[in-house]
Amino acid sequence: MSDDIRLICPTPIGQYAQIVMGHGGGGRMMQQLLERLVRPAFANPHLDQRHDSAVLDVGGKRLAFTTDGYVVKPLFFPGGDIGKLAVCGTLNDLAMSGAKPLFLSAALVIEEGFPVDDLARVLASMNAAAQAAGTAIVTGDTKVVENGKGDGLYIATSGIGLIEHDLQIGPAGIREGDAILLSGDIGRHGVAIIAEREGLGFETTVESDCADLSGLVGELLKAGVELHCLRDLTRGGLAAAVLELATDSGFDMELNEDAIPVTPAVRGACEILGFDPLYVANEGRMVLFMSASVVDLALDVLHAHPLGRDAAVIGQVGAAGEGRVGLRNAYGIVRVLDLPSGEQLPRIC
Amino acid sequence: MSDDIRLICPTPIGQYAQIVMGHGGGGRMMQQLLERLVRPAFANPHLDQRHDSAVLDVGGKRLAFTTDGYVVKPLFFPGGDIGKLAVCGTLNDLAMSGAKPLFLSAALVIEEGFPVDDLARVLASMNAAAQAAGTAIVTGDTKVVENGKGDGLYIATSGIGLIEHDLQIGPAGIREGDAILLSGDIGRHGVAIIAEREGLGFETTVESDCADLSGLVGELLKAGVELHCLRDLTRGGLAAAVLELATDSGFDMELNEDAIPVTPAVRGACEILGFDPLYVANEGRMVLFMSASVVDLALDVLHAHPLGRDAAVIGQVGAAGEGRVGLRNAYGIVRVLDLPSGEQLPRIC
Amino acid sequence: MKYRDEYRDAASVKALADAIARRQTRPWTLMEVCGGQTHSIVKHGLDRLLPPSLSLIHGPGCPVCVTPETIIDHALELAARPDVIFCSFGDMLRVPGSKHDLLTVKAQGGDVRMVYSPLDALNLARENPERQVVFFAVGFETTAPTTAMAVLQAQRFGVRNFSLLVAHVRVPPAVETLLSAPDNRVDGLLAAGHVCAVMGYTEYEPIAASFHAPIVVTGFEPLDILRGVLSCVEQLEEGRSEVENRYGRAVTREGNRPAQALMKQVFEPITLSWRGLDAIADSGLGLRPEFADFDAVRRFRLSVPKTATTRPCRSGEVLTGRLRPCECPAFGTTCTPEHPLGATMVSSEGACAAYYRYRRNAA
Amino acid sequence: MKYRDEYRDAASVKALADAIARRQTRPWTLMEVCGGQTHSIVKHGLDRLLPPSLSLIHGPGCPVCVTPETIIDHALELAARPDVIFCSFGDMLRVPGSKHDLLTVKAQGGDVRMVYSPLDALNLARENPERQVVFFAVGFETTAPTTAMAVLQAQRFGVRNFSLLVAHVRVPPAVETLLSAPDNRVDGLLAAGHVCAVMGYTEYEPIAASFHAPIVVTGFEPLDILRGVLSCVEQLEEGRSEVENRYGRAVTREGNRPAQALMKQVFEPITLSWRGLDAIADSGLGLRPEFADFDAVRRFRLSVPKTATTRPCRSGEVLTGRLRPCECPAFGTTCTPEHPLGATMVSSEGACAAYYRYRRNAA
Amino acid sequence: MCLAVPGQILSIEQADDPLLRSGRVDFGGVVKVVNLAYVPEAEIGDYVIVHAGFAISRLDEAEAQAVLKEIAALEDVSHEIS
Amino acid sequence: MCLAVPGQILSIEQADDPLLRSGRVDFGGVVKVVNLAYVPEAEIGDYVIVHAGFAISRLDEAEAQAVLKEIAALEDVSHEIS
Ligand code: SF4
Ligand code: SF4
Ligand SMILES: [Mg+2]
Ligand SMILES: [Mg+2]
Ligand SMILES: [Mg+2]
Ligand SMILES: [Mg+2]
Ligand SMILES: [Mg+2]
Ligand SMILES: [Mg+2]
Ligand SMILES: [Mg+2]
Ligand SMILES: [Mg+2]
Ligand SMILES: [Mg+2]
Ligand SMILES: [Mg+2]
Repeated sequence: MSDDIRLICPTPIGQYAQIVMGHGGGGRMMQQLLERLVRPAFANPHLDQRHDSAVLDVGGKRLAFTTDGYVVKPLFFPGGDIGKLAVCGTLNDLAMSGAKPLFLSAALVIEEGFPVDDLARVLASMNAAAQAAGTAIVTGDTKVVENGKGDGLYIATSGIGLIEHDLQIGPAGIREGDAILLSGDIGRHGVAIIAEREGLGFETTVESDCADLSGLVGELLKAGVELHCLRDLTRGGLAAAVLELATDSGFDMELNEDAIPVTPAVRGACEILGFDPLYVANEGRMVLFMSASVVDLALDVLHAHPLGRDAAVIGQVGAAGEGRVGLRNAYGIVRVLDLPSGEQLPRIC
Repeated sequence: MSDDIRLICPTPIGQYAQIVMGHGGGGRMMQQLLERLVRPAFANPHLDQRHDSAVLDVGGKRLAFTTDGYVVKPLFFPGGDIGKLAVCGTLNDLAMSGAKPLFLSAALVIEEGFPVDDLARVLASMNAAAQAAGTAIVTGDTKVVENGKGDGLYIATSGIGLIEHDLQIGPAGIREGDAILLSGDIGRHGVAIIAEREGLGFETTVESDCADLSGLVGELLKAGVELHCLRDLTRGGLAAAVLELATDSGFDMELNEDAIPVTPAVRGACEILGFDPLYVANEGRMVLFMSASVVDLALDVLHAHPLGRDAAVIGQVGAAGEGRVGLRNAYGIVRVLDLPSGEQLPRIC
Repeated sequence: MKYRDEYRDAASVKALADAIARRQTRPWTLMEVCGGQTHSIVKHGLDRLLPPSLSLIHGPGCPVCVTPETIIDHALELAARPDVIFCSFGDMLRVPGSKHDLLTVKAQGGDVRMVYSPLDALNLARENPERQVVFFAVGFETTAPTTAMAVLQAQRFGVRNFSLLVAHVRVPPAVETLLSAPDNRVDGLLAAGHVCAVMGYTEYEPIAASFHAPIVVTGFEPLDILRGVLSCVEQLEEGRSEVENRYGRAVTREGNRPAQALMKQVFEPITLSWRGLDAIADSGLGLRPEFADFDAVRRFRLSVPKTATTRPCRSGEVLTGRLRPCECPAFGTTCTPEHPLGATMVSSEGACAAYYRYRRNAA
Repeated sequence: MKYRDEYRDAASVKALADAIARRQTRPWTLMEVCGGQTHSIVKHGLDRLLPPSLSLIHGPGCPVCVTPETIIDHALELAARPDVIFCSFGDMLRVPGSKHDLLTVKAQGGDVRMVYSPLDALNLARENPERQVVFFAVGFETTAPTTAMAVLQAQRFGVRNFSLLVAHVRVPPAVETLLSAPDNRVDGLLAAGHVCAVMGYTEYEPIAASFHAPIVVTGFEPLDILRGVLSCVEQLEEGRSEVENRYGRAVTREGNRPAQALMKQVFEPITLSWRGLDAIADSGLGLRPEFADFDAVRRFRLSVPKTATTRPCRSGEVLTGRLRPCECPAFGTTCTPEHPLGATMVSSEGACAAYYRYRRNAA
Repeated sequence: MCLAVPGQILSIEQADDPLLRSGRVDFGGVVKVVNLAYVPEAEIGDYVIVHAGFAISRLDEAEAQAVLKEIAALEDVSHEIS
Repeated sequence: MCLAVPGQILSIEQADDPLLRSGRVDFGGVVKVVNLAYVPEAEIGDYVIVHAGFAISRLDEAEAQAVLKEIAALEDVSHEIS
């Protein structure tokens, strides 16, 4: 049977005249929004790096610069809170360029009625995460919005890092034959969040994987691992991260489904909801691209670090092509890995 | 009559257990939130600079780094929109350190249901403002929140600038006897915004002063004006800006009410609402502190620039003291300038 | 702005202050009844232009200050209801009831809207037929006609989801009460110009006569206030106690007849306990029985709260001129505009707030 | 996960695929009725393990796909009402009605909630007594008992603000319709295991007999599906056409009696037009008259919309097995999961979506 | 109490309705629609004193000028003395 | 259609109520409260198939094992042939 069909023309973004949740879900609708609206509007060579942080030349130094908004619900969840998330997420984006994080900023958008005590907890947790990484929040801003115009607290963090090596870590560094490594098990953040949501009412011991990867990346660089590309897994999960890199680098890739670590509890929650763990959000995992020759060294460093204990080779980069990603399953069947449209919605039928 | 009373002890922040709008209004409640909760939580020497942007040493270069969240309503207003505001505000904070703005980031928090066309307009206006300043938005992020959890669009922008001079422009640079200059008329942004608000229904030709001051600051530096301190006027207006600097520098200051330019339309709107123009928001005005000896040179540069046409000397720095600000009126009476508590509320009675 | 800037002219202010100083031979204590005049006096520093022996004390003329706590508690109860859009003038939002304030209710999710006019609230009712819109009707005789008009328009258009929480107050009974206090220090009164624009000033003629106190109808700009003071001082020095109109551009002896008519159609005098004062007969305005349908207390079956103020606030004395704000031990310490203990600290026209803003730590 | 991982074992899958290949001598076309099985087949690539002359075609067993557009339009109308909290399973949110989808209504401010169970919707009704809570009751006989229970609990607890928009469907009438089509290509059927867990499979016995088509009750894991296929092929090769149960760990011949009883207490069969199919007698379930109070169509006096689908969607043919998704000209061009033209592209179990996700551009 | 400001009537609508008479009023460049039912005598060009969205009084311009003249006279006295 | 997954009953409440019988069910580490009214025969420790918050079937473990054995036999055949 041959059901291989090509997209003839892309669907226009204009079909939804309004933003819907799917535009933020890490899936294809979000990609389209970025590719057709945001990137063209801001067009510049730095954005074209299409990486987690922009790498900038400032007075002869190579700096990494990144920003992210955090809108997680609930604000406090097993394994972290919005403050830890906001700091770790930005540290991670800096680390994905191989930068040493130096300075952070934080802009808070607080909803009227938000408990001052909760705010204090979040700020403390931001500071703890920043300090643990040897950084500090050096500038900030606070806005208050009316009740019903927010969701307790939104945080936007930005970060500046210094690149002290000569590697060009990013999508452009990916090479044919590269090994694809994953730093640990996937899906924990998404499941921890969903379990806490009203209405679903799971009991679970699953904790978010929320963590700062910059230390681990630093170890890899120190050990001399020549990293070609890094990407932290966030919205859209492992699938979205690898698909983005395949598209941006133009290389076909193949992943080995059996090699991807997923804990039983995450798998169980996904079964109930009809989710695919490959698409579930993470906040402390990354994929790493490198020559096959340095994989053993990298795994040694990874396995020695608490955040890389379960690291594994999960696939390899194929030939230059159209940036397709295949997922080989236990039966030897390769299926096309595709971005979900918007967010994954729990299935019932 | 002598009614001069001293505060014996400051009021505890804990009296409101929840955030209310006043905590974001640029008044004393906001100052208390920052001083008692945010700054202690993030304590570090850079935050202690208490300036619009943090000045950082990165590999021997002096960088300015700043962030701000923008939550303006309506999103489109006479004289600008949230996109222009978000870029200009960040450019201004960089300029307040005398930095040349280099790179910007943008984190968007979009409410479900927001028209895609409006998003495109905002992005275009961000880009236009960034380009006009010779900068670019080099990294960004997009989040979508549920309907009823936002207000159309929130934007957090951050910026990096390079400081290419040797001055230490900031609160610590203020000296006794310094002249205080204001770059133009005040209150236009606040009035333009309020006039557009539902329920108030003003007709007015008042346009927001929303503008990028970095070019003007560059001109002043190029002309060799030794700037001691700069601060752009935002929430809380001229009064909040000068009061903050008086507090942070520890110098008493005096302003001359008659010297402060306010247009008749702004004055009219303030009369109707019971507002004091000194406390109304601006988005393209700054106060400048410098030795009396360089005032003439500075005024020449200011008056030659469209954003400084109405610049004037509005006061002077007194002796080191408790950071009190007096406002001398036409009758020769000096009254104490005080931060409003929260936001100014329209008065009826 | 025409008819405003002229009345702030510095040379004229100086000339009037000089005239007052020339005219005054003995110490006098004057009370400006109206909080708006207090605001203007303190903001412009007019009292500092006067001779030290001429005292200005601040009267109860701020509706934000005098609205009783029980009514504020009703406002908080209504505003917290999910079916209600609660509309208020901006400066009422921070007045504390026995527990908290409207801003807190709003922060907790209450639908509290700031309006500029009672008609804005009526419009909200027409635009939100599925919600109940309650307007917080505070204010003196100046404001009562605007509320009356909203009621009459609602009646004409059959707007069923509109009602009022009424806290209107009348000036003359309060003035009489002040002047009859055994420790009264007030020699003469500046009457509130905008109240008189509506009511005229015939009501004050018997008061001036029976208490032997001059009453001068006074405007709000610096020149207006100084003219009022001058006129008062002149009468006192001459031993007169008449009602004089020094706000002639806005006020006539008979006042605004159409406004009085509609106000009387909708409201009737009731006994009211002002915040800081005891109950005063006829000092409030209540909806007439024909308009009882528009009474939010009735519509939402509000019970009269049992709470009594236990705060150490001395605003009663401030309001009656027996205490200057800075003499209150709470002033500037436990009582500030961020966390007001009393209404006189809440309203930017309240005497305590005006002092806090303009006089604390004078440079 | 126990009772799941064992049924995915690779060696066993290979052995079963081999057994099927050994057993098959002629080309056969099988239909898996259930969208869940379609999903599993495409996700695991099971069809690629089968001989090329053994075709699997995808049946109408996805409630997301078959719910008629007129009912979706009702859902959109209800969800847009300010008084309504509209509750739906997640995958119904992106099904287009004649104008847009529930996600759009939600984006425009409609209170649309995703629930995992009808009981979650009932809880919302109890927690929000001032709102109307409507549950979108879609699904086959597996789901109908869960809805029936919500109705019975609502009745017991006197929950007056809870109602259902009912779009339940029954499998057997649809299967009969498919098999009686003149261009029917289906030789044998895999019956939906979870429907049979509730209903048992006696209903299928007359159908298998009269259409001379084997019907095999089949589970959802790779081994389950391949066992179903093997059983079907065996019967076809042997000329038999019986109902066989290959999902014995979950299904008995008589099914779940308590579930059947409550379902029958609340619902009765009605004629329904499935999306893509004509009206089929007894193919839907409607609330019995005793429960008419829980009918949202009645409670909110919804009119039957006049709109007819004018989209170039061929999901009717896809659902009846006459067209493969990739043969539809809109597939992957104007019709994608982001902007689905038909329900079969909306549901992740819909045939078009499953093809789009797993087969487009196969690496 | 009773914040009220002078503005000039630019236009009048529903002039004869005792409840709905209203008009656009200019406050030094800012214009608002204001209820004019309580100033039935006021005409376009007149100044009115506006409180809470209502004109509560027509401004007597002759009286306003007279006061300013009276004060100007005082100023002369002041100058002579000092 | 009809996404349903096997889980093991950890506890049972309101065991005899024909509408409200419910229990905590474990799905490989994730636990959810599930309505058990349709499986009156199921006991703590039993596996049930859960759909939309309801157990729709008690899992027949003997049958489940039998199938796996049957397939294991097939595997042997497969090995022999290939
Ligand atoms: S300072 Fe505060 S406590 Fe004292 S009288 Fe004034 S309002 Fe009351
Ligand atoms: S591809 Fe789209 S248009 Fe074609 S049949 Fe499937 S759902 Fe309908
Ligand atoms: Mg990233
Ligand atoms: Mg980023
Ligand atoms: Mg990120
Ligand atoms: Mg800021
Ligand atoms: Mg909210
Ligand atoms: Mg600034
Ligand atoms: Mg800033
Ligand atoms: Mg700023
Ligand atoms: Mg991002
Ligand atoms: Mg909103």
